[in-house]
Amino acid sequence: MTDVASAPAPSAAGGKRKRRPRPRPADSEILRLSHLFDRGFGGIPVLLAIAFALSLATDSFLTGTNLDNLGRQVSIYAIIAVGQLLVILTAGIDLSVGSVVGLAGVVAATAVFETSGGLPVALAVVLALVVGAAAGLINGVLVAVLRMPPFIVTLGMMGIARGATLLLTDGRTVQPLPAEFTAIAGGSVFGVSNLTWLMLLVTVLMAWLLRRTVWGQYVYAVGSNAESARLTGVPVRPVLLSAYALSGLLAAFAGVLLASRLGNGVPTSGTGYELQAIAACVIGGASLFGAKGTALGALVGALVVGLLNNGGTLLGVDPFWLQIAIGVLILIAVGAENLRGGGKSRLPGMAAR
Amino acid sequence: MTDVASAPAPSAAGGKRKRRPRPRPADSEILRLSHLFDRGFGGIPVLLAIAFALSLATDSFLTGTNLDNLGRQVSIYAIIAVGQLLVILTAGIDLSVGSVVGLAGVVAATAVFETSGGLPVALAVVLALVVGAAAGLINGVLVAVLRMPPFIVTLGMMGIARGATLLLTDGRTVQPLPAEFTAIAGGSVFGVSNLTWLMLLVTVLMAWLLRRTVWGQYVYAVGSNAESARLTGVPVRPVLLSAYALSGLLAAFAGVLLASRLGNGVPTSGTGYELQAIAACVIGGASLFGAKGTALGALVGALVVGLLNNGGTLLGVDPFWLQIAIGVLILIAVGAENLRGGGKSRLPGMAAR
Amino acid sequence: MADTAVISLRGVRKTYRAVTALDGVDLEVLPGEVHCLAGENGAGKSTLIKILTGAETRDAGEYLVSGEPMRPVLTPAVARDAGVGVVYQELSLLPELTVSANLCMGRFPSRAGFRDLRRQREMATAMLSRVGLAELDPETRVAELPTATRQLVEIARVLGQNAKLVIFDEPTTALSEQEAAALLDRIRALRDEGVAVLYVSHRMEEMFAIGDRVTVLRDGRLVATEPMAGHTEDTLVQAMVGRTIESLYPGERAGTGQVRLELRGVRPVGFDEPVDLSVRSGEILGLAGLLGSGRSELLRAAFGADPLLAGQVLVDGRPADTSSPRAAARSGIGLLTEDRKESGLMLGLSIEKNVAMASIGAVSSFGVLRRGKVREHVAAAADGLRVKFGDWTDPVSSLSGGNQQKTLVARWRATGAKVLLLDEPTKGVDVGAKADIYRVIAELAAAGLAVVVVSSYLPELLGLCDRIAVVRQRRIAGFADPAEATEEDVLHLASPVTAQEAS
Amino acid sequence: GGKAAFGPAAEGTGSGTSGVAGTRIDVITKATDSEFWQSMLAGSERAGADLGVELGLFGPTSETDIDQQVSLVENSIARGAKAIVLASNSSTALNGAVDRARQQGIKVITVDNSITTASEGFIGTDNVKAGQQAGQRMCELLTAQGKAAGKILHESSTSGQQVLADRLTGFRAGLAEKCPQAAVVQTAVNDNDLNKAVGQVNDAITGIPDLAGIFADNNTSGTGAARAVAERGAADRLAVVAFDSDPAEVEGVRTGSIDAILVQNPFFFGYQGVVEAAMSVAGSTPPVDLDPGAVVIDKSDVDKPEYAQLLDPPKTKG
Ligand SMILES: Nc1ncnc2c1ncn2[C@@H]1O[C@H](COP(=O)(O)OP(=O)(O)OP(=O)(O)O)[C@@H](O)[C@H]1O
Ligand SMILES: Nc1ncnc2c1ncn2[C@@H]1O[C@H](COP(=O)(O)OP(=O)(O)OP(=O)(O)O)[C@@H](O)[C@H]1O
Ligand SMILES: [Mg+2]
Ligand SMILES: [Mg+2]
Repeated sequence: MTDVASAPAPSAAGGKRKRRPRPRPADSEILRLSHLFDRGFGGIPVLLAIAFALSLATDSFLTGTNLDNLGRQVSIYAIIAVGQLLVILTAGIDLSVGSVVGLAGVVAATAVFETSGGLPVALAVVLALVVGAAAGLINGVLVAVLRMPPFIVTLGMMGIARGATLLLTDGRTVQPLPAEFTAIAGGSVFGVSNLTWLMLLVTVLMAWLLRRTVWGQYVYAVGSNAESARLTGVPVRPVLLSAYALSGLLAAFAGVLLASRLGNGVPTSGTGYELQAIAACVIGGASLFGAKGTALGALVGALVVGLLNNGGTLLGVDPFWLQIAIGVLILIAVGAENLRGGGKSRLPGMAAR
Repeated sequence: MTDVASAPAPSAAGGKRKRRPRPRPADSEILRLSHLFDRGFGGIPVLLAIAFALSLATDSFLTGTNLDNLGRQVSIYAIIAVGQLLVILTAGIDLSVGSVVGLAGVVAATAVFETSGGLPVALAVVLALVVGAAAGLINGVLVAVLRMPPFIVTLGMMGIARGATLLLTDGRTVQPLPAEFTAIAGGSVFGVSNLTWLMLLVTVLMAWLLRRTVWGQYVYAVGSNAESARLTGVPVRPVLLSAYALSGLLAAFAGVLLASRLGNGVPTSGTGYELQAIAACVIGGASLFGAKGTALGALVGALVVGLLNNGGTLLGVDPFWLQIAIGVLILIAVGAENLRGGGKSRLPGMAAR
Repeated sequence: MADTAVISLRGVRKTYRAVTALDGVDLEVLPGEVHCLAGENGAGKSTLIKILTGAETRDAGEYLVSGEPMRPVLTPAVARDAGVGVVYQELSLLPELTVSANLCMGRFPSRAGFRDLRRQREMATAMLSRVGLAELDPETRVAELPTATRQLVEIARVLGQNAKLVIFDEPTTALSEQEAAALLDRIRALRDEGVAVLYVSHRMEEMFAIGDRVTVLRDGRLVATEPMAGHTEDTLVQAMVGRTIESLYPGERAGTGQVRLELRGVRPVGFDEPVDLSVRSGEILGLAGLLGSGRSELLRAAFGADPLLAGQVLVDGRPADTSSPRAAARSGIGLLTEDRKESGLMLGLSIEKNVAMASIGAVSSFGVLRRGKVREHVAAAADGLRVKFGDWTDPVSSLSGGNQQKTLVARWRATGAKVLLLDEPTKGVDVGAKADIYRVIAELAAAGLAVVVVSSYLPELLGLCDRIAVVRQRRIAGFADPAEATEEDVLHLASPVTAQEAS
Repeated sequence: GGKAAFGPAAEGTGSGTSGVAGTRIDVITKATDSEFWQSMLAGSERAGADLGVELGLFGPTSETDIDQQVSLVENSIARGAKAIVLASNSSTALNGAVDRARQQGIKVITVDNSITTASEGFIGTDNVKAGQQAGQRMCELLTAQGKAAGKILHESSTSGQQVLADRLTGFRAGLAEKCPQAAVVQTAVNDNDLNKAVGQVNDAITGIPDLAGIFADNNTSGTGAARAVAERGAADRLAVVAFDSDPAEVEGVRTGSIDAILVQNPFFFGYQGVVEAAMSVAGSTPPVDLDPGAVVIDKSDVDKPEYAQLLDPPKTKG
């Protein structure tokens, strides 16, 4: 997040010989244009490039309908990615988010299912969120208190949550769901779908939490060096617990939205979303070694993948080729970012995972 | 690889105050029993515990047929896991192995398909191995030379290889395959199936390479700290290239074996194996932060997961419950290892991923 | 051509983005000389060394080894094979690997790629014995070694390379007087064998003890290369800093007040006897002792970084909560740890955040950072420490070693703690900056804090502290009064050999 | 069609099954996590209860995981099952395992998907034929809308599955019979991810302005199509034909976002499979090949009582 442009030739030792320019007001905390082209917000130029290419290549890309589609499609992934980002910032990984999406979806769906006697929608949603946060919290306890490797902990939870989802539903789809429930995702405000609004809300809120709160600083500190953070008085365990719990909570939120959008509690939904969420974070500039990445980056990463999929269908690309093309384009996107940001010689193998 | 049992509490600064026992002859490089109970060979006690429990709980576990089955079932995963381990040791990750399994399988199958005019089996196998190694090498180049994050590189390759597989076969299964080809996996020597032998061979060979060659030490050095390794003259790039290429090669080998076992070139085969392979490595004591893990550990990890699946069917566990049970047991297995090995207080968040 | 320089640099330049680390530097090191490289923190010494070893690529300039020009893009392996060996400032051992693998890394004894384990062990043992570690099992993993031992292993590695030029970048920061003296002897022996030595240290008397010539850098530019004999401490400091430092150690301070910190029967893990110790408000207590005597363990336990088996820590007479560092920090205790990289800095984060992290609650309300406050708070904490940096938002990893240390001092200064525990606070810090840090410590004490300083550098303890406690084998062996005691007195008390006299 | 074979499986088929009570029979589906396979397992459980046999119900986690299915068969051999009812994920890949089972005297009944090696019997729909029915229905729908030359989207659940390939082959053939000008212009693959399916169909409706029809090749694709068509309000102008009878698809038929579904009878597969397995164990010979066929159901007959059990088969439990 260095602002190369505005810093004068980094000068001599503090006060004495050269006067340093007075510390500027804390503007570095405010998002400035130059930030957008920084690796910290990785992917924005790539995103714009893809969007530009698509609007040239198809008539339908820049239509309201399509942008609305895009928002709906991406929102679920983006919300999960923002939660995943938290865990990644602590140098962890959360493989259970996909299963939590499924679990929360069917919990909410089951709760509102029996239209008569079913739980009120709000209560059902809260129940699903609690379940998701609890799953995340268990991950957190195993990682932070029992010091188990995050990969294994969340892999285990991935199996457990999926199994629980299947047990709960007997492997069947829960439906029909009442209109009040499907309205959550189905509605729109000012012509923009609720899903899109919620995605923006979650991203902005998380960006604010990470940049402007003490907790946010602690998250980065833990990810940078947990031992240093502990010895600096950072409450490492609570921070880890909160990161995993929030990841679970946001996955559950995404699960509820998905169930609402589909009008179904589908027990297999969310399968494979964990990799997509991690990919979104990394495309957006996060490092799997922790302490690097932003909420906006996660959103951008999700949008990049979303755009590629959307563009593929709009252009009618053969699905086999599309799969190859998306792979290649992800490589190009991150590769381009890397070359641009790679002025400072990074080490092979030390490259941010 | 520390020998906790025989090393006294890691003592004083350079042997000044306490006398350390005289340096033992170079036997510490030889596998001793005490090693088996070390975190470095993580999972062996857990493996034995599960096997013991299963042999008590069912009559059929300890039968020749079942052990033969087990060997067949685990071998494919174990071979992939051993390749994956290499990449993990360099602090990388290889998500493309599952797709390479599929690609190599259909390449081999397509090459031998036309029974008349088809390539000789050996040539087809070599061709498949070359394709797999090439995919791995491309990963390696992007990681080592272009310094891109391994997660993204191999995620991209995962899509590309799967797409190529589908294109090659037009999404159809390649079959029937000639008997010479299916004999590779189908045959047996001394009553033990070829697959089991090959799994053992690959593991032993890799264990030996890692322990006894200069290259093996370089792999650990790069994973420990690529920059320090570079400064001491370790050829970091070639090491990374070789690790990724070998991972691709072993995945391709597993793919050939799978195609031979199934008698089909199935374009979707291998889907999801990447996570299983990574899990096997971590259960076997590897750390996703690099430089920690052994080939034997990867084998043991694969066996642990294999045993849980096998045991589940033998006991007739409901598949949904089995999914939950495997998740829980993986957590217990790694948790138990951690508690045992965790005498020295590790940091939360710094726990080996 | 008898006196061909082992290495010579001409007009070398190196910039990191906006920072010019080296600008037109010339350097010649002759065989059989110990050539010192002096300069403030951030002057470019480590950068120069990295260029010599091929770890960094120079932007401009010539580099010759034994008269042979080196390619502009150099790899560490090429430089090493040309005969340049180095002990880096920041430890570069690979923690997961064994000592012997580290010692032989890059040149394993092997036959056709297969390791010759017996020879590897022999080579390692031979190298270790040159630094007095003959007893260390070469198959120990480096991660299990204490810092000082790691430093010695690192030195052993370079000595074992039979290099034509051996470079030491602050090799004694982690060593005690005894080990440091032994190392200097080794260096003299090397010189007598005709090896060229390039020596970097912030300890003046070391440079005067072994240096033949000295090159001074300031802000990346060459000041001069002169015979060591032509310098006094004052002129050398003057050359480095560009100003005179009147007195390294702060003068008299106002007297001490009430007891602020009290360790009552405190027993950290590994201690057989409980420790009792009290420090008054305004007092600076030094903790002297040999490497591994348990000073760091004591501080860590008092800060809640490691568990306490027994006893209590009191701050202002009230029991402090030492269940965790966070709790201890809330009770008014601060600890500057000795290992910056592993347990101090958060390397990827900005300088600003590294300074602010321990006291971030002070610049926030209801958990939300207050706009503008952070920068002010951080600037105030760093005031007078002369931290050399580009921008507050640069990653702390871009700072030179000494400047990293200063940011940590600033971190704890910012907390407003009542008790500060400082473990090797001037590790890798230049003379000028040492004076700055001493002054800040004295100011803090004058403001009523109780300060405990652990240092392996006795002149510093004698110059700075009001009282010195000597730790020997995890016991307080006695106290020394800095006004009267000599270095020999303190060493005597610290050494186990004389233990019987104590009883 | 073989409508005759529908309805509750005739209890009478138990004739050749005397003395099988307590026999161990394993049922292995293609996967466990969908409505379709749950219905099949429910059928098996019913038969198991009716006949008093000891059932083991298994399935891999995903329909693409052929290797895991091979392992399941091997494990069933090891645990001493007397017969296996198998819905194979591949028409050849399980041959080896099935051969080994039969060598050990284990009876194997295949359902849903036939395999190329011998077994005691097969029960299942011919997917090419069913696809053909779907193509014919699509042609009728297009013709009715005056778009006999329309563009069609193929919404597919996974790449590389033989059954799905067969359905598409059949569909193309059926379509070509009377609507030679209509064509499948695009295939989208959703990897059985419903969210992705909805997105893709949405995108296709946007991207192909003159899209006339959608062919969805399984329940995920069908549900996704139904949802997207509803979201876009395109029910009137699009002809949608889908495979399977997920409750969400049935709902789609009721509300008009799907025009017709092709329904098989997995409950019958499961019931009949166990019955035939028990017959084989008891020594009688089950039919070699039983094709109950698939029915096309549209809005007009979705609520007919004779389809009630087909569209809402008994659940596993209760
Ligand atoms: N990788 C880097 N990126 C940016 N700036 C750097 C980097 N490495 C060094 N610098 C800058 O180059 C200058 C010289 O640093 P160097 O490490 O050579 O100093 P030094 O003389 O060794 O100081 P010390 O005595 O504190 O070790 C410093 O201003 C430092 O901040
Ligand atoms: N990581 C470690 N593993 C094993 N033993 C250790 C480790 N770190 C320190 N020790 C041991 O703990 C003891 C006390 O070390 P400590 O660092 O407290 O000593 P010290 O007096 O502060 O010395 P130093 O000046 O080196 O910091 C020593 O015997 C040392 O060998
Ligand atoms: Mg330096
Ligand atoms: Mg210490």
